[in-house]
Amino acid sequence: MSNYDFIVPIGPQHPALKEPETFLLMMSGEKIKGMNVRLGYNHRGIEKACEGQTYIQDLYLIERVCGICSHSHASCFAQAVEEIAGLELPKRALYIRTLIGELERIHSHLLWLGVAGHEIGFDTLLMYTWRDREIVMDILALLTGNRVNYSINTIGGVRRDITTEQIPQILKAIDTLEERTKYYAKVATEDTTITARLSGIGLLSHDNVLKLGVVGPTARASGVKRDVRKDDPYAAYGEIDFNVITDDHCDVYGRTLVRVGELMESYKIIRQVLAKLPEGPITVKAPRKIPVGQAVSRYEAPRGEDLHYVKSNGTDKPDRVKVRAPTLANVQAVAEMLKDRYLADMPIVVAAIDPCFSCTDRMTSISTADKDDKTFMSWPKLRTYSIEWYSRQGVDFSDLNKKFKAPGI
Amino acid sequence: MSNEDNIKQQLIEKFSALSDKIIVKRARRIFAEVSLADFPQVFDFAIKKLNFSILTAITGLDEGTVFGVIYHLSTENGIMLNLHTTTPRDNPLINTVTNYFPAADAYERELVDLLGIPVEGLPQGNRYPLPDSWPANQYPLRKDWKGQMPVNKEESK
Amino acid sequence: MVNTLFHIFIFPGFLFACVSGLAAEYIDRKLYAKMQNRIGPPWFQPVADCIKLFAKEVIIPQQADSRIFTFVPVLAFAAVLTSFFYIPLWNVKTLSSFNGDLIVVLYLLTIPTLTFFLGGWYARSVFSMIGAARSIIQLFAYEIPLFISILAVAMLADTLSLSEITVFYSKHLWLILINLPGFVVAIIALIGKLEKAPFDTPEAETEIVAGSFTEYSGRPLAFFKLAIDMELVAGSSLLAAIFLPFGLNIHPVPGFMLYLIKVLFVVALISVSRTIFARLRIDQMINFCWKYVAPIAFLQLVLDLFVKGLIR
Amino acid sequence: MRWPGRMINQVLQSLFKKPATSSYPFVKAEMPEKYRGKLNYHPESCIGCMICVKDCPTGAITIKKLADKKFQCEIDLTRCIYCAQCVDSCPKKALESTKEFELAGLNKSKLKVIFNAETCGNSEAKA
Repeated sequence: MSNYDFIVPIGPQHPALKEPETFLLMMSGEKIKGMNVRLGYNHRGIEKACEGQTYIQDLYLIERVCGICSHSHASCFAQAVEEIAGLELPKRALYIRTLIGELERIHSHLLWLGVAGHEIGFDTLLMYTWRDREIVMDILALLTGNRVNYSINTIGGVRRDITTEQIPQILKAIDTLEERTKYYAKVATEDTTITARLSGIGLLSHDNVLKLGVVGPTARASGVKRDVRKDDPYAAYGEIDFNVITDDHCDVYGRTLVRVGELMESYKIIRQVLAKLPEGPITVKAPRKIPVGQAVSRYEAPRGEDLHYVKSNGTDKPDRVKVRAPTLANVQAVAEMLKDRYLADMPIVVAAIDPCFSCTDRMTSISTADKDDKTFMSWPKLRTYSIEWYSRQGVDFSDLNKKFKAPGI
Repeated sequence: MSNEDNIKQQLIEKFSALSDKIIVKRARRIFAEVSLADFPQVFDFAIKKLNFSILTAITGLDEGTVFGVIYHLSTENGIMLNLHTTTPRDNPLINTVTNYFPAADAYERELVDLLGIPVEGLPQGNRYPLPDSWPANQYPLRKDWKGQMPVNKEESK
Repeated sequence: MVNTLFHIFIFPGFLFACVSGLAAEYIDRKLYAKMQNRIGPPWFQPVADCIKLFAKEVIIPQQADSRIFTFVPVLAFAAVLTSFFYIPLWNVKTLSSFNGDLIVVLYLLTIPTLTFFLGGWYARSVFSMIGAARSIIQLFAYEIPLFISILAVAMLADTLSLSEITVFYSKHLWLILINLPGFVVAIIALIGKLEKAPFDTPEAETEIVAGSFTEYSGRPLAFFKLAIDMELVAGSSLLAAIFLPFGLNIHPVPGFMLYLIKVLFVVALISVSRTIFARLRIDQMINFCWKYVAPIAFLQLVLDLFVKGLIR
Repeated sequence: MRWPGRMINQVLQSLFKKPATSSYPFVKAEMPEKYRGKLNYHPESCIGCMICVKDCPTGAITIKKLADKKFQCEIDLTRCIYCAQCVDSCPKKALESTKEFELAGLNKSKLKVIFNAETCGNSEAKA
């Protein structure tokens, strides 16, 4: 496969990528011929670390798998542990957990809308969507005490209650957000410069989605009607009616429509949750030592289906915790979407699956024994190390016009 | 006869060896113990006949004397079948499922890197999730692996 | 002798160009921020950027051709600076004018784009080579419509010297309406020349880091940034001189104010377009230019021919 | 109606609106009421049961027994992740979260906050 002239390293550090991962693009002219994905830079050993701590402490570790979808991972983990311990959660706790989950989906989708605008060079959309995202961040800070890592979950329920005077504040915020989202839906569909940059790229046909196991809005934009909140209802989703937004554009434009549609659905869900918020306690007493057992729990994170597998051995520390983040399922499809596309499409296609690579890698690369901690690299040493590292990846800057081979191809 | 029991019944009819090894833990969750020998037939039967068309994840476990591998299969409407197989610890070997699910190579590379279970038939490609400079045959997820564990202060006192 | 030194260093020359370039950049960034509901930079931000860049270490890539790499930014800076002498700023008289200085000014304003190409190509890094190739591809798309529309206007005035063009048009003020399509084409071409938002594919931040400027740092980058700012002022005053030639021979002080307002108007137009348009891909940009901008330029040419027949 | 530059009216309106951003270090930013910021410790109500030390995910809090009924609590702000699990687990409500969030410091030693019974009766931090 040497039909390429040179390699563009969209390397671990690149303005288009929010987190470290490497896409070595095999280019001829402006067209992408092939792609070599390398993940694993953001690997923090969370699964191994979970085995060394108690369940309560693990909750705060699992929550930091990802910055934006922290509540998804915490709820998924808490659900699995509660299933093993056989705890029957009070209804109010389930409703509050759903409320915070939907608020997080709003904040994540608004963030994505801004990043998509930035990737296609339209910073005004970034500035406006992120200004409106502040409304939902303030509501979350009001309810849970922190803007990002909410830590509202505990094993057996939630830690904070929603007081009666907070509800009108939430409803007012939701009304302004809904009116703003309608405006962004109009802009995203009618601004020809945006639609020109979004439609027709990152094509993923219906059966490719099934073959590659793609999840979340990326799958729903190709007409695959799969949403864990509907298929495998958890928390309070069984008692709330909402519809799953699908689209059949199969491209980045379709994903934008699906995410904006999901924003509107989230507002509907939040209004129902607040209307039907039952009275009662918010937690149930959870044992410190969880009995032997195993459980698989699934959660519809803003990026797709998130899966946690927990195995307990009767002590207060889990025996095994497995986290499969939605991005790990979606990243395989990026190589498929970028075949024979332009280099200019690469950032928006990668951003369209809304990658969260800190979720995907979730393990630590523990410092190897031979290098002691105190070695600080001087500037020239760092320069030679990076040149040597890149040449090992097959990207040789010394002479660009000679063809060079990429590993693994 | 809910859907889950229906599936359990079909599995037991096809594979008599599984008769006491399948548990329907709760709605939409079926756990099954399958020996390594007849795993391929059960896997193929589940995908083709019982339309478990999506492989959501593959989990690797260190169970002391053996390595456990769980394949989480799910259908379009949310029912999940978790096939658990074991492979001996001294020379572990499982064969790949990338012929059914091309995207499964990331999950299988995790088994190779973190637990040291070689996967036969895995297509060549970058290693995941450990960095290239990771020392050879160090497998962090094994129980007997003594790396610098981030043990919190309370225990070390 | 002292008079020309004053002209070269102070008024339409070095000092005025730099100060007006930095002021134009400040106004552009402040408008851009205000339109995005942000506070925006303080007034001294562009000056601070320049001083910081001048103080920074100059890193020349090992495989780059260091002579071209360092000379090319100075060439861009010098080209834009000399174009200031031929543009009638606030009244008809320019420093030196001869028949054909319109062609010289157009040529001088094209040199910076060529220097972006040379700087990017000889930095031998993947990102800057792609950026350099893109800026050249883009050059053909917007340069030809610009030349056609401006030469059509010059042809109507029957001369190729800028000052005579402005004298002719200040006499027939109603001709400004005829030249409106040319003004639209020229604005779009100026946006392309300065590589501002809809046409900033050559330095697309999220695709190729900073295009041809990826490998630049320190003084060369400062020269490039200053050259682009001054080109903004030079381009706007050229457009103001040709397409908005009213009030050119009134008393100097209000005349200069009127000139500043015209330049501000063009800079405001450019920053509004930078705010409301997404960045076009290189193929979309070329389609847009040849499908819409070039026909308008030809329309302008036909219009001018027609009107020339009428009034001559 | 599809034409480029759809946001032009919104963009021009905000020319005359107040900016949404505030120049933070010069304008004070206020956190909501029950914000989980820096911890505060009341030595008089602490009974030294060490549950908070056991439950802390990062081992940031240590309690020393100076004399009976007198305890000294040391919180290492570099390890603390402000999850307030210790505030929840404490049976005697000896710990509480404050709204203070500007905790960046130049030298690490200042970040070891020691709440001492004798020196600060009202648990003022001797940092």
